[in-house]
Amino acid sequence: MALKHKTPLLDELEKGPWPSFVTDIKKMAEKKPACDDLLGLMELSYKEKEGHWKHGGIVGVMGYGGGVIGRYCDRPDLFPNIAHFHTMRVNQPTGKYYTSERLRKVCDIWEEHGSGITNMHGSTGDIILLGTTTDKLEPCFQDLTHQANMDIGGSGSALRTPAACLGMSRCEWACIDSQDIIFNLTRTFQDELHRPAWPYKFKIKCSACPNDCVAAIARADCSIIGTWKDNIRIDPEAVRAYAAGEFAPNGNAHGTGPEKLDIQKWVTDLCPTNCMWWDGKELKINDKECTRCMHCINVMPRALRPGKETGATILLGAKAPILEGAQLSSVVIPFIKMEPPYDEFKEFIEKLWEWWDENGKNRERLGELIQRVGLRNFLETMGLQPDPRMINTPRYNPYIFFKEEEVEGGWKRSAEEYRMRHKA
Amino acid sequence: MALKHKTPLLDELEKGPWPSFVTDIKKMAEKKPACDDLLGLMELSYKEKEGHWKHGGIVGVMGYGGGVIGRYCDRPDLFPNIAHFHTMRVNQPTGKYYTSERLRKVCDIWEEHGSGITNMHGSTGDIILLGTTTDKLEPCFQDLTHQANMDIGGSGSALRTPAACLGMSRCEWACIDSQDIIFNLTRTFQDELHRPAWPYKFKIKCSACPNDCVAAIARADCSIIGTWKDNIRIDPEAVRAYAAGEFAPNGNAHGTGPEKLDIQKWVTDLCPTNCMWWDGKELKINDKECTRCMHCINVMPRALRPGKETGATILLGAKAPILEGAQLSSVVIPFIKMEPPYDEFKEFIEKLWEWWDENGKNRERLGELIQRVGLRNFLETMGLQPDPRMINTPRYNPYIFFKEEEVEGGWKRSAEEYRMRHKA
Amino acid sequence: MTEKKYQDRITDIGPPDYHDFLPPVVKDNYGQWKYHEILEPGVLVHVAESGAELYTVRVGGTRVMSVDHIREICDIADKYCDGHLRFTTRNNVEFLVSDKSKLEPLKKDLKSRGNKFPIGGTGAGITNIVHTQGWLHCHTPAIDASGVVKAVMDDLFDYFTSMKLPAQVRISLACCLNMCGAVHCSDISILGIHRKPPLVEDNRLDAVCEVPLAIAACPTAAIKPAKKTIEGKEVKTVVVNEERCMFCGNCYTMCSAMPLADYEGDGIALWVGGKVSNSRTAPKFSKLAIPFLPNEPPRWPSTVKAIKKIVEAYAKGAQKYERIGEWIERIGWERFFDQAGITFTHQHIDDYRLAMTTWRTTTQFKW
Amino acid sequence: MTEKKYQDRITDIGPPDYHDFLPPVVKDNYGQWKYHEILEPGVLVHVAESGAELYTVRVGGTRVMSVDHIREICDIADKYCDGHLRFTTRNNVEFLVSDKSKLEPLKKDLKSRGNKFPIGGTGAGITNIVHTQGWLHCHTPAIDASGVVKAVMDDLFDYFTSMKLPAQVRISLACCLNMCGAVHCSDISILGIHRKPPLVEDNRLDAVCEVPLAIAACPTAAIKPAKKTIEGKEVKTVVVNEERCMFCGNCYTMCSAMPLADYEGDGIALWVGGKVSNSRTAPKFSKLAIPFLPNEPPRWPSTVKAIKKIVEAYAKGAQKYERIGEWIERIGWERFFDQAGITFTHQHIDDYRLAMTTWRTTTQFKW
Ligand code: SRM
Ligand code: SRM
Ligand code: SRM
Ligand code: SRM
Ligand code: SF4
Ligand code: SF4
Ligand code: SF4
Ligand code: SF4
Ligand code: SF4
Ligand code: SF4
Ligand code: SF4
Ligand code: SF4
Repeated sequence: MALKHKTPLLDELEKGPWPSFVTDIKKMAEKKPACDDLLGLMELSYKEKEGHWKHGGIVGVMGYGGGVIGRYCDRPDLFPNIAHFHTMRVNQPTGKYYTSERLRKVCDIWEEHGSGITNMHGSTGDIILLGTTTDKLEPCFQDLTHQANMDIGGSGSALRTPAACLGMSRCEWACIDSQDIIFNLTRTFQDELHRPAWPYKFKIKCSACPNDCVAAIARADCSIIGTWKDNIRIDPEAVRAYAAGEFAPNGNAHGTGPEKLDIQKWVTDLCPTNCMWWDGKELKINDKECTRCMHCINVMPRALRPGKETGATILLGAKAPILEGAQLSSVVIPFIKMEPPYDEFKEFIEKLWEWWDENGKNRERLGELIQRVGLRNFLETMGLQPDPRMINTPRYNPYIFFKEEEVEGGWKRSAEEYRMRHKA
Repeated sequence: MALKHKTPLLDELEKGPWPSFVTDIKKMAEKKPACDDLLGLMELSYKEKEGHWKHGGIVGVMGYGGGVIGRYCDRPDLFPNIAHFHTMRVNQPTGKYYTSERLRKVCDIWEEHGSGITNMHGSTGDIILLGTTTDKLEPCFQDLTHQANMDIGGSGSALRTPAACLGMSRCEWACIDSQDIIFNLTRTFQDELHRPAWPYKFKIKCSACPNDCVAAIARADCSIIGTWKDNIRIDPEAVRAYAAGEFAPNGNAHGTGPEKLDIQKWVTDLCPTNCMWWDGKELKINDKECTRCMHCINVMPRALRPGKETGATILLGAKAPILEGAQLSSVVIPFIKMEPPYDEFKEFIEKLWEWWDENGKNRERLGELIQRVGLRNFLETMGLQPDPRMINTPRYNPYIFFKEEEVEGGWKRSAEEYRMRHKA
Repeated sequence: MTEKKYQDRITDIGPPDYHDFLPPVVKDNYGQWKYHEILEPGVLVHVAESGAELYTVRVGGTRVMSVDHIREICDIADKYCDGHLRFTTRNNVEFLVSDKSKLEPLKKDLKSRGNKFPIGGTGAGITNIVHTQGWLHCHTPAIDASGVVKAVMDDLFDYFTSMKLPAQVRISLACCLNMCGAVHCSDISILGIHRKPPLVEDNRLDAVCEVPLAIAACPTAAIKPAKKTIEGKEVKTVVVNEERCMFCGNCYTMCSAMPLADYEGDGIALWVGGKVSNSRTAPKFSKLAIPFLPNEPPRWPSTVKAIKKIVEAYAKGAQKYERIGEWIERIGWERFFDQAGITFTHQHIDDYRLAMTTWRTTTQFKW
Repeated sequence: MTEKKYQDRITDIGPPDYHDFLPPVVKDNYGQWKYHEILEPGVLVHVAESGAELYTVRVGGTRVMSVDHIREICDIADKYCDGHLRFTTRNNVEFLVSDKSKLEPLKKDLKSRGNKFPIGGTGAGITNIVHTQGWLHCHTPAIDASGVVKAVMDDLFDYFTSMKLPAQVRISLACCLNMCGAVHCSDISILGIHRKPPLVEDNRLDAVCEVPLAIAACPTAAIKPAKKTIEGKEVKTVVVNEERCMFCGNCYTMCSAMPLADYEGDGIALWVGGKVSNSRTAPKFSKLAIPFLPNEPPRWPSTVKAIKKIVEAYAKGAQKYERIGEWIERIGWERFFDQAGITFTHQHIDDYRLAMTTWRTTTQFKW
């Protein structure tokens, strides 16, 4: 079927070895006029070097305050089939495992109610169903819940769809059950997810070890990262086998196949704390000085493993730059056990939200609020003890606040008495 | 002679192996009533744990706007001899070399006109003559100039007395003639030193190598630090002699005497850029990667020396914390030749002062001004090219300013035309 | 027009239970994995304490996917994986193979489908580019997203299907300063930026915006309220102190009558040296490498070339296991700019709130 | 009462020419020094290309010196050094000996004079404490200066006369936040701090201060103008929002009717890990070790003890050539607080302008 719009510029993106979204949309365009217009609009943008979408209005699904991004084209005259082109965010299954059966169901629903174009997945983690009209939102939602047992995700000033690395399902390094944690939290906090009531958005991400494969420390207001407290488990035989060239170093990430590993050069010398020794026969680790950076474990997965006393480090505040500049999350709980039903963590985060909700200004992310009022204020409200693990370095300015009750004699003083001792 | 004031608390400071300023002042107190009262006042402070000096009024020497710190005691009832107790700052000879002859002259003048108490030296570098009355300032000044050939130093919103490390006079590492530079600049800028006319104080310090023995990088608005551009000079024989234990490492700073130096462990492994190799026989340096940190040279002074293409790095902005927090100086000229009469440098600093004077707010140090308006603004005015050596890291926020002339088509746009392309 | 199809409306059920989707071998060995190995680029084996094995074949995902494309993926999963598959956190697709004998046929099949399912994205190479909406769906982009990604990945394809770099290189793209791709911590980041201050539409601003919100949105306080006379009528509007504008677009987010997008003004800034993992060194922000490259649809040649140059300089200069940021910190920024052939400009020097912490307060540097 | 003694008033002559004071061996070998060696603590030899030698004997300086003490120094210099001597940048005195045979007699003489001229202060030990005025002369101090220095140096004396630490340890003292001792970059810094907000003297403020200057002086904007009625008369004054005060004393610098000094409030904060040299690592700021120690004249035992403990932990834990800050960065701050036996408190956590840059944004830490 010939398409309505010529797309000479987009066609250039059909070339080359990487899969082409243009080819894909073109195929959909054969049955979906919206996709045809979408291509036309993209082509216009490619020609003019300017986007053609307008600010979204508020559209949504009954009883939900979010999960849908309203979107209108600014050239409905040219592209009437995408005059309205809203997005639905669908909460992904934790860890992003699917069966073809369920996935096909989603496809069918979306082909029926929308453009048939998706993002697998959005940056936050949702399945993004890209492009439909207001009237299709509710039926689409109902089919998703009834037929696919799926619900929509977050948007607006609410909890956003939490996400996890694959963790225990396929990774030998998982210190915590990232999938279960995120699944449990998401189910628990459905109200917070669906009904925006906060100063701004709030994201939770969980990686089961410090490699942080879901980028929690950079992309979540609350980053839950697996770690351990005891010793790295060493299999001395396997260490020797690495040295002897029986295994491929770094799980063969360098494609070398089995080759002799210079443990001194690539492991102990790169250990950031210098807490390892290799004498050609035995590998020793002074675990007290280890900061659990994962490097040695990454390089020798068959010989080294995280310890058994596992839990999580909780870090807060990561966000993109608007307004105060980007932040990474900062340690606020160096170690917490993470066992179902995660009550201790849940109490913590509910208290956190309460504080943020009360103190945060409009569009002030948690990290910005903590920055504004100071970590002390935050820790005190949360009942957390200050810990050197929360900082890279103690303050280097002398502007130390003391409270009146910390100072002998308090702050009330008499000018008269002072001037008895000191003549003006 | 019995002293007027009992000083049981101060007396405790006459004990112990470190020289006692109390014992010293006590001896002076025998001939100087001011010193007797000074002890009394100190004792009172020791008892009450509060100081007893008032804000200074403006006192000085004819035609000079600074160099004297006015000081009045807040208990003249108890200590009449130090009711007025002003300080004169006397510009030290550069590098702080003296002959006993000249020093005695200063002592005689100060015994005649003041308390006889000094600080050798003040933190900025001056000789501090501690404590006299307003009427003695001028005669003291006149005796200093006529008899001792000495002048007073800086105070107030003026150039402060510049200072230097001893440099070429006694140090094998001097890359520039720190004493001559500071001497020359001080003589050249007498007017700036003596007549406060700027937003705030301005300090210049010069160290002749990156060891920075006058702490220029931490304590001077303008830090001049000697460095070199070519290769470290190596005496291979001496290197071997260090390895063989013929010399004491680090100029015997560890008191070990001659002992075998493990060059790998204490030199090449500690080189921050890892640009050195020692194979047990020969020491090699990849000078292109050397950052001239001085470590290797410090450890093997008899074998290694700075290169011969010498000059200075100019850094700006160091200051104490009030108000914005302490600053270290930052590189603004990575390398400049420093040869008498230092015209290039003088042009630079005069331009700098002009800019600061025009743009600085009251009590705004140079470093704070640069912080406020941005390094770019500063560099542009000064005609300096941006250089990666000026930064530890490029910006990590996306808030990049562009100027209109840098942007194709400029900034003038028509809303009508925009809305032709995009319907509202 | 809501048509009520079902008896009961179900809400707040949350995500489906992930257990429903796990392959049996995963269920049986959950939390019991012992080690993994990358058999070849894109192909992993995970071995459990029990000795059980799970094979994974990773293929490049376009992220923008039609349902037909997803169905094709499902077909493949049905044929070789008992219907099991997953998506990665970087939008690749993983086919999960429990039966080893199906591994080779699967790979052959994938390869037979043109450029649709390139195998790779593991280990010390370049995996998929995390990205955002661009001109496809968002209202604030300075550039397209998927198109730039396609052009860059075509050029770096060889690094996707091999593992010959010193370490992994993670590339991200965000089409505006909102940075939905969280590009602030990537080895290489592609960021769409505006360079013209907002075009203030005086004639409609008051009607469509709340003036105080627009004013408050500006981090540099460049926006002030104003009154103007248009066709004899006095209207409330704003004026922008253009000198103070750094094109963040936050005003436009709050007020649609202040668009920034412009065909000449918009383009790409490139950033380098960020990372997320805690491996060896702490997570790091990406730093500015190139302040501006023009918007060049359809294939953004300047951007593609600049990225390749950076990757190649890195490949040449870095040591094994060294991420881009670690390499740069070892050699120093002055060396990086040399080796990547990039001119250092005023724009590289920070002038925002923490600027002072980025200045060089030592005499240590290289020539 | 200026008595005019001289015919002409000489001004702006500047410092005396330093050449006039250089010993002949220095003049002859200026810029021609080849190497140096510390013969024993406090005794240096510098050897020139020409083979000429210059011996230096360094003795502790009190800094607060009477002219009689200086004259005694001059006597010694006359006897052994042809009248040549110098002061160091850290207020020690150096006797410059060109004639080697005078070295031993000089040392003997110095030692014979009680505690006046301790020989030392070189190499890997503790040299003189750079310090400020304190109660001896300044109007804003929270503590004394020379007295604290005397007490601390008495306790650390053994480190002054020996060279057995891993590297040099530079201690500084400033009696208030103005930090005239530039203590912001020392291995160990002793800082006088206030802890009570300014006492606003309503009855004299308007007479002695410019209210707007006082208000503008406050970095946290804690000061606001106010009107009060005193004995029936309305006066202009200020009020301080005490919660926002961090006791910097800048208001008092601008307005003498706002004193901060208080016998209970004032005391010492200890800082560690700063350095100035560019050797190995870049210059560093000192960081807070102990937020508050009480003001304890005459010998400040708590401060003396705390410093000794830090020095001893450092002596035990650091490697050769490692400055305190380098040692701490290697072991981590959590280890430092352990090893120095210091409790970590809220006050250690920065909450000023750059606070966020001091937080730990990694999972890397030690137990
Ligand atoms: C769809 C998605 C991009 C994508 O292509 O994947 C997206 C799209 C939008 N983001 Fe985002 N953000 C998306 C993930 C992110 C992320 C990444 C993450 O969550 O890991 C970030 C950075 C992390 C963070 O939260 O800081 C992100 C930071 C922003 C910001 C800046 C927030 C800030 O505090 O700096 C804005 C602006 C705002 O909130 O006004 C924003 C705003 C938007 C809006 C709603 C535009 C707007 O100004 O209203 C975009 C709608 C586009 C559209 O038309 O569909 N989006 N946004 C991602 C959500 C998909 C999903 O649910 O899975
Ligand atoms: C005498 C001296 C301390 C000493 O005992 O050695 C000194 C003494 C005073 N300084 Fe200082 N400063 C002295 C070196 C310094 C230094 C160190 C240096 O110059 O290397 C600094 C830190 C470096 C810097 O300049 O930032 C220093 C930073 C300050 C400040 C804070 C300035 C800032 O921008 O943060 C003030 C407060 C002010 O200027 O209002 C100050 C103010 C003062 C005043 C004038 C008090 C005042 O508020 O008016 C002190 C007079 C004391 C007195 O009664 O004699 N003094 N002052 C030093 C000058 C002696 C000399 O000329 O050789
Ligand atoms: C599948 C996935 C998790 C998921 O839930 O989907 C995953 C899976 C694995 N990661 Fe990862 N990582 C995944 C995203 C990440 C991310 C997140 C990101 O890039 O946005 C990171 C942080 C990136 C960063 O630091 O900027 C990440 C940092 C690591 C590291 C740390 C590498 C380093 O030295 O910095 C390792 C260890 C290693 O590779 O040696 C690692 C190792 C692994 C291992 C070997 C874990 C294991 O034992 O199975 C897995 C295969 C690695 C491979 O592909 O070579 N994974 N990994 C993600 C695959 C993304 C993709 O399609 O390419
Ligand atoms: C005399 C003096 C210069 C002057 O003009 O007065 C001086 C003289 C020497 N310094 Fe220094 N330094 C002097 C203050 C400094 C300062 C400034 C300060 O402390 O305020 C510093 C910077 C301190 C810092 O980093 O915080 C300083 C950092 C150094 C270094 C770098 C050490 C390091 O590893 O960080 C060296 C090299 C070394 O010792 O190996 C050095 C080396 C030297 C040498 C060996 C230079 C030479 O070849 O003669 C001199 C004898 C060292 C000794 O005393 O052990 N000098 N030196 C100063 C003596 C002060 C005193 O009485 O104790
Ligand atoms: S974060 Fe750790 S546990 Fe999770 S997938 Fe990555 S390596 Fe495995
Ligand atoms: S995990 Fe990191 S810090 Fe710990 S031993 Fe291994 S390499 Fe060293
Ligand atoms: S700064 Fe350098 S040249 Fe000057 S005295 Fe110190 S070591 Fe010598
Ligand atoms: S001066 Fe410093 S950087 Fe240069 S070679 Fe010596 S130790 Fe290395
Ligand atoms: S980065 Fe900006 S333009 Fe791109 S999707 Fe996010 S908000 Fe939209
Ligand atoms: S783009 Fe950003 S800086 Fe410019 S006016 Fe708008 S909000 Fe202000
Ligand atoms: S530090 Fe403070 S109290 Fe001490 S001399 Fe300087 S200004 Fe005065
Ligand atoms: S002491 Fe400092 S913070 Fe407190 S009121 Fe005065 S100026 Fe403000």
